[in-house]
Amino acid sequence: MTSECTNRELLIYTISRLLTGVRHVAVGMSSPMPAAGAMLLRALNKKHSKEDVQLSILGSIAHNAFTSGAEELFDCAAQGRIDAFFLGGGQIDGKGNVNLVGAGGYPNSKVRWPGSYGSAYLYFLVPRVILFREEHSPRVLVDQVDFISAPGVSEEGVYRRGGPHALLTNAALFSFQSDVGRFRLESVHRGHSARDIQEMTGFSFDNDHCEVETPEPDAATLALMRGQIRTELAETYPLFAASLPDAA
Amino acid sequence: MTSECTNRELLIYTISRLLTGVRHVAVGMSSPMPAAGAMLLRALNKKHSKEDVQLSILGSIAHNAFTSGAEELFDCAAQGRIDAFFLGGGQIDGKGNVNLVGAGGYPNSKVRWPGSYGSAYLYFLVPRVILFREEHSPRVLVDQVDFISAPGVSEEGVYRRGGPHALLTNAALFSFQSDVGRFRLESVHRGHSARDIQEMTGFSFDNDHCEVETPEPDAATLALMRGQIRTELAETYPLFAASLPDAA
Amino acid sequence: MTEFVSPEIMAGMIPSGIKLGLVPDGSGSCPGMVRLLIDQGIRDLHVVCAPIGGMQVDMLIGAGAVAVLETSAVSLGEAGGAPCFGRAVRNGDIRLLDATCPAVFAGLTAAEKGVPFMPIRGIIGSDVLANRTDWKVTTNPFDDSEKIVVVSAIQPDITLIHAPEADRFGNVRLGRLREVMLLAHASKKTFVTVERLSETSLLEDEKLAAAVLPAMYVSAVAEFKNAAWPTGLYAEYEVDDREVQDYAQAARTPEGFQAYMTGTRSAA
Amino acid sequence: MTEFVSPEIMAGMIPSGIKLGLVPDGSGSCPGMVRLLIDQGIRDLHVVCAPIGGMQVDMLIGAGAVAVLETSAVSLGEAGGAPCFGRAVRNGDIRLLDATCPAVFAGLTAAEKGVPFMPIRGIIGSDVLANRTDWKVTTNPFDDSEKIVVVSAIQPDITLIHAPEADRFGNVRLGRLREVMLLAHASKKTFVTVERLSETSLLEDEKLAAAVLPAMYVSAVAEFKNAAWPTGLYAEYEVDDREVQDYAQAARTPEGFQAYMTGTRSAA
Repeated sequence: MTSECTNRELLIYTISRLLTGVRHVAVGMSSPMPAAGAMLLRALNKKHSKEDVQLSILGSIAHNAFTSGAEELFDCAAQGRIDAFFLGGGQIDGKGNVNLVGAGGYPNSKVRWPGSYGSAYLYFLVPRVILFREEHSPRVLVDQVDFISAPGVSEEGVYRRGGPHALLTNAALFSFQSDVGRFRLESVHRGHSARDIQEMTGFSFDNDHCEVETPEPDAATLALMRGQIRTELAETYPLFAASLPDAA
Repeated sequence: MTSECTNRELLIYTISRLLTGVRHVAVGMSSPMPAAGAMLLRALNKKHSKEDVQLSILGSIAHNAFTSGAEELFDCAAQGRIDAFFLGGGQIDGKGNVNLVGAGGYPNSKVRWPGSYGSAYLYFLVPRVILFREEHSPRVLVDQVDFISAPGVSEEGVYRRGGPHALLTNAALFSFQSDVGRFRLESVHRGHSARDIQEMTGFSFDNDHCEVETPEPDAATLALMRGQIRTELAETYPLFAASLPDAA
Repeated sequence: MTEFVSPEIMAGMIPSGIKLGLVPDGSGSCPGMVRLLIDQGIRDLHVVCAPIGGMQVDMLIGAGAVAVLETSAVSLGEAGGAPCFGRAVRNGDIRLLDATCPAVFAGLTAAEKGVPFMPIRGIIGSDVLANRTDWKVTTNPFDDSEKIVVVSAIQPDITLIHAPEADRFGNVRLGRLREVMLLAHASKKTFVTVERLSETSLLEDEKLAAAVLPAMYVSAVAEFKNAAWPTGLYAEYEVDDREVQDYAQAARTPEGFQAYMTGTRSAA
Repeated sequence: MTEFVSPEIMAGMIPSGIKLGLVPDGSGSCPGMVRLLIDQGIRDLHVVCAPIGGMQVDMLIGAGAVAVLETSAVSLGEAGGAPCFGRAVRNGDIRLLDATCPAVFAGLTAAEKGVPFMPIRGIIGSDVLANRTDWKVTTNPFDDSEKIVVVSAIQPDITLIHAPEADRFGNVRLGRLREVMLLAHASKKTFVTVERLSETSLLEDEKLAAAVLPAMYVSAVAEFKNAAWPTGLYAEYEVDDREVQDYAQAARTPEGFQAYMTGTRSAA
């Protein structure tokens, strides 16, 4: 209980902050950190008598209320029933474009990743898309993606009510400014400096001398994470839950 | 068993002939005669080791295999999985147009019928649509319908693989000639003459001196109708089945 | 997130002037609630029949609650034509949006999928199309030689249905009537009356799950036994033919309709 | 109308050169049948992943059976990237039709509804769109100021799935995986392997019916226990993680892939 907040716990806590106000968040099956962040928000809201947070974990039986097939997530997003979603990507560039397809040419990419999944759609329709990629390096955070799975901004005449809200990595938190199509450094995680972040990032961004340290959870929140949230997580992500500090 | 074929039995038998070769026929919930005709074809095919006939009765639980809602009939038709369907109508005109909406002006029709249901769609997509209306009168069989729920023919550039196949009434059987968009008298039921038919019909049609009498079922077929078919019908249409002659 | 309320409170949550989604008699129709709406004087409804209407729609029309009627048909089934509907059409008391069943489903599918329109084959050359300004004929973008109809999305403000069962979490069992699921997906809110409440989650049983409308679509649930009477509820109870015939007879005149509505017990 | 056959006979009914519909690993994937197809030397497939592919698709690619791959992703899940897929992409051995999940569903919905295309929001500005000649940007017919993508219908010749159960009439229980229902509706024919056969009709139980693919879509059924191994079957058995990892390791080279395929037992 007395041990310091770990980097993973900081990320989970930061995700919960980024989700503040959402009613329904969807996460992928292999996304334990976003799920943990959503569970934390749900628990905090309940504690403070704020509104319910619904969490849909795609592919899960227990944490997934969909009954109309895999297309229901996309339909729901289009209906405005999903407030937040997470995207990763092999590359993310300074304009908020994400690449889940490959690097080094297309179609015969030298490095091929799985593919775009639903990104080319959900990025337009889910109001708050949180870009989450733990690795913070010029290899991932590039000036220009090799393939645009989903663009960060759209021109006039394209229906768009969603898009990038923030970019969270192991080292820093950026917000996305959709009016100018650029990231803004909001805070730097303990142990890093703004200068580090500049070096670790392959694109230019605003507020690059930011001196704000990413806020860490208070003791009560940390206790909640190490108790209730860890237990809830274990149902769906047993290995991941076991890797987190516990309350003992 | 020795009594003559009734008019209803003649119609049911004629429907079965019009359905020859179909694999899947759909009928409305309140359409006992078409259902009986389809059941007869199914029984005759089984007797002669010909192909199975699937019958879907809309709204029925037992005789309806759809599991994707009321829209599945229309999807199925579009997929080419339904070979025959029946349409009635308050008015049917000489070009094969049907009117299920009303007579005497629109929208404030003096006489209003329920509405077009799926006719404006199924008429285009089901290969063999059988127009079935027992009343044979100039009131029903008009020169020009007051409202076109579904047109008999379509111009170039409109996707159409279905349409009127035949028109069957209490008194006669017409085929529809889609190339010229006109009906042709094929046969006249026992007790009527071609001259009668001309007088009872509000539109002009080809072969109007037709001397063919509508074929009646042979003794074995009549026995089948009065035994097995009557029993099958009773499950879904008890009152109608009771109104038919039985095998006793 | 689903509220659990009484039928009376639910009726109070359905205001005048909205686009109201309703299903055919016997497929989740709820004349019990419709009578409560009439009692509270609801007006100016745009009723979307998905895809046809029956007795409950005829009652709303008879009560003067309907301004716009979007439907592929209105009928009392075996009991014949819908008398208040026929009268309202003749007198020009309602604005008619005559449709055809699959076009209603296409419009609802567009709303379900969050697209502004859906293409649909057929319909061209009909007077149904000629009278719908919200449908258009366009060209198939993949084949210039084909003309094809597009219908715009249909998104009811509130859909009102009756169902066999809801659980304490707000999940509702619809059975195989997936067109009701479509309507709920397409609607902003769905209000559900049910025969009974289940204490256990309807989503826990994998065999049942595909028949269940998830709580996220369900704004409110009210337990209301027999609320589908006399129109019946699929796989639960049959239509009360005699009662519908009595209605059909009575409603042939405005006075008879009024007498029926005041003189006949509702489901409650 | 549904034929009941052995897995081997079913494999023989699936020829080279067709458009083959497949579902994601664990959602009705059937590596057992895929191995039979590979054994019989199937070639030139246009594989439609609805909407993504896994181990069974990677095996088909590794065996040189795939000419065109239409998918939103291929992955071995927890076991990482799909090695044969990555190699084939690098070497240009397959023609790629990269998609995004809802666009695959939209294309299948178009086929299900018998329309030539479906509109879909999003996608504009992506390189996914830039590389799809069968998708177009059009104007919303109800709002000239909006550009919107239309995708053409996707109609597989044959869809191949594994399911928990079929009855003697050819009805197949899919559970809540309604995307498999969509794929079957969209396909000309659907072939189904099942864990077990039910002697009673799956449509008789009203609670079950919504989870059932009706026989009219099912061309053939083969009883084939454990045919989803090692990829798992939703609500029946879990993925065999160890086996998929072994495959992922082995398939990193063409030789390793060949050794795995000849050396490892299939589900049969």
